[in-house]
Amino acid sequence: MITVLFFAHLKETLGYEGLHVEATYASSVALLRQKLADKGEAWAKGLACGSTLVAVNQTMAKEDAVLNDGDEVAFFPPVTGG
Amino acid sequence: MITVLFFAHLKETLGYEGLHVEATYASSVALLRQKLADKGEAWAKGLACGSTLVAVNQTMAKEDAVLNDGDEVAFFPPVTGG
Amino acid sequence: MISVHCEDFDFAAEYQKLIKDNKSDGAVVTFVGLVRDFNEGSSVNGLFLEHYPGMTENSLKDISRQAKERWSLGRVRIIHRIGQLELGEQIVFVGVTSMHRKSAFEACEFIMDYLKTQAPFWKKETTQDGERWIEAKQSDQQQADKW
Amino acid sequence: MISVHCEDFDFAAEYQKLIKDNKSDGAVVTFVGLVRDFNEGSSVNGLFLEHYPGMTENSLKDISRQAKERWSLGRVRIIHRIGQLELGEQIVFVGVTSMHRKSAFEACEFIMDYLKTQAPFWKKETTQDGERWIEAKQSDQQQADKW
Repeated sequence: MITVLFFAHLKETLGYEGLHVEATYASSVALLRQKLADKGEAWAKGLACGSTLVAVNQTMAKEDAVLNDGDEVAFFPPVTGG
Repeated sequence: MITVLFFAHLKETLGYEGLHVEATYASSVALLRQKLADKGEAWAKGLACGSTLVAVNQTMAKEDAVLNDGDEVAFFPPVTGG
Repeated sequence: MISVHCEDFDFAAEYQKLIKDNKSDGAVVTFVGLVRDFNEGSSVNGLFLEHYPGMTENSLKDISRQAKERWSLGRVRIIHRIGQLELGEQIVFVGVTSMHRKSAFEACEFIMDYLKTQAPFWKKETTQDGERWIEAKQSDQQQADKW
Repeated sequence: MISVHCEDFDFAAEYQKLIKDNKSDGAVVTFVGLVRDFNEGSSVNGLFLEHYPGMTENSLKDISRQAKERWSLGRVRIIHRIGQLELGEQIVFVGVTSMHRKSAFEACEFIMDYLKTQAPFWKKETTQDGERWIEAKQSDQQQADKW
């Protein structure tokens, strides 16, 4: 199982804080992003590469990062703290 | 009358906090420095141009600054506060 | 040391912790960020700060570690608040001590520049026009890139 | 505001004065210089700070004015102590507020760099080898020249 989390306006527009997918659902960040984007317009827009960052197991990740069973993947907009 | 002040190690090596000279004693910083330097070895060393800064009326001054009656001239080493 | 919490922090107490039993560091630089009343043309009443629990702490620790690698520092303290904050409230504290002021200044600014672009916090403003998520500024990325 | 005096200053109170009724400045940067225990290879017990009364205040005011001309700042506070100071004591405080952190960081560092090379203060250290006047550092001049 892979845990997927959303933050900030992405969480609000999708209406999800997070969801679980099978470990076989997507083998890389790029594939996961593509499959989630296919779920509808809000998803396609919210998950557009470039405007949305991704972290795997709480570390910033690239699109080709490989996903494994038990991973935590988070999508979020550029950060604005401080 | 011109008031001449010394600070920090200059005050200690000369043994003077300050002195007064006639307004006619020196018409510029350069001349004042030269005349004071002529007072002896400690004075020559202490007032050597380059290692000792000068302020006229509490503003940093150059060697060619003109001196007038009532001026306050201070000689001191490079500053080390902060 | 790193803290992420809702509660306010005590600036004076944090300063005391930076200098207590610390006779070798001659320089202390602190930064505090506050909720200000105006941003991007709108009057602001308050902020909500969302974060990514776990990753936030890790990223702040990593930024602190990087600063200590790049400069010779004594103590480094980072506090970032989360949740609802009102106008004028303290948001973030960064305190750095060093033997020399240049290192303390640079490290403190570096930490803020990195925090602004790397730590997973998001601000939602309450303005006279309603709520809005703040968008990331390109200038913040440029400032982080200069290090 | 500028102060030059023997008495210690209250860091926490100075911070409060910087932020009180100040809703527009989102950034506060402070610097404190402390008497540290080691300098130029000698163990230091204390410092004596001599100054040029009158000129000191004028030069700090001038440095503050220059900082306000170069950056968009809210409040600027400079305190410099004089007289006998013991190990660990506070020597100097610079506090700057601004709408933006970059201005606050730069102005605070600028003020310290200028103070170090322009304000007529002189430090005499008490070390294990006796008293000695500190010599000006070339690095301080270089840092001031960069602005």
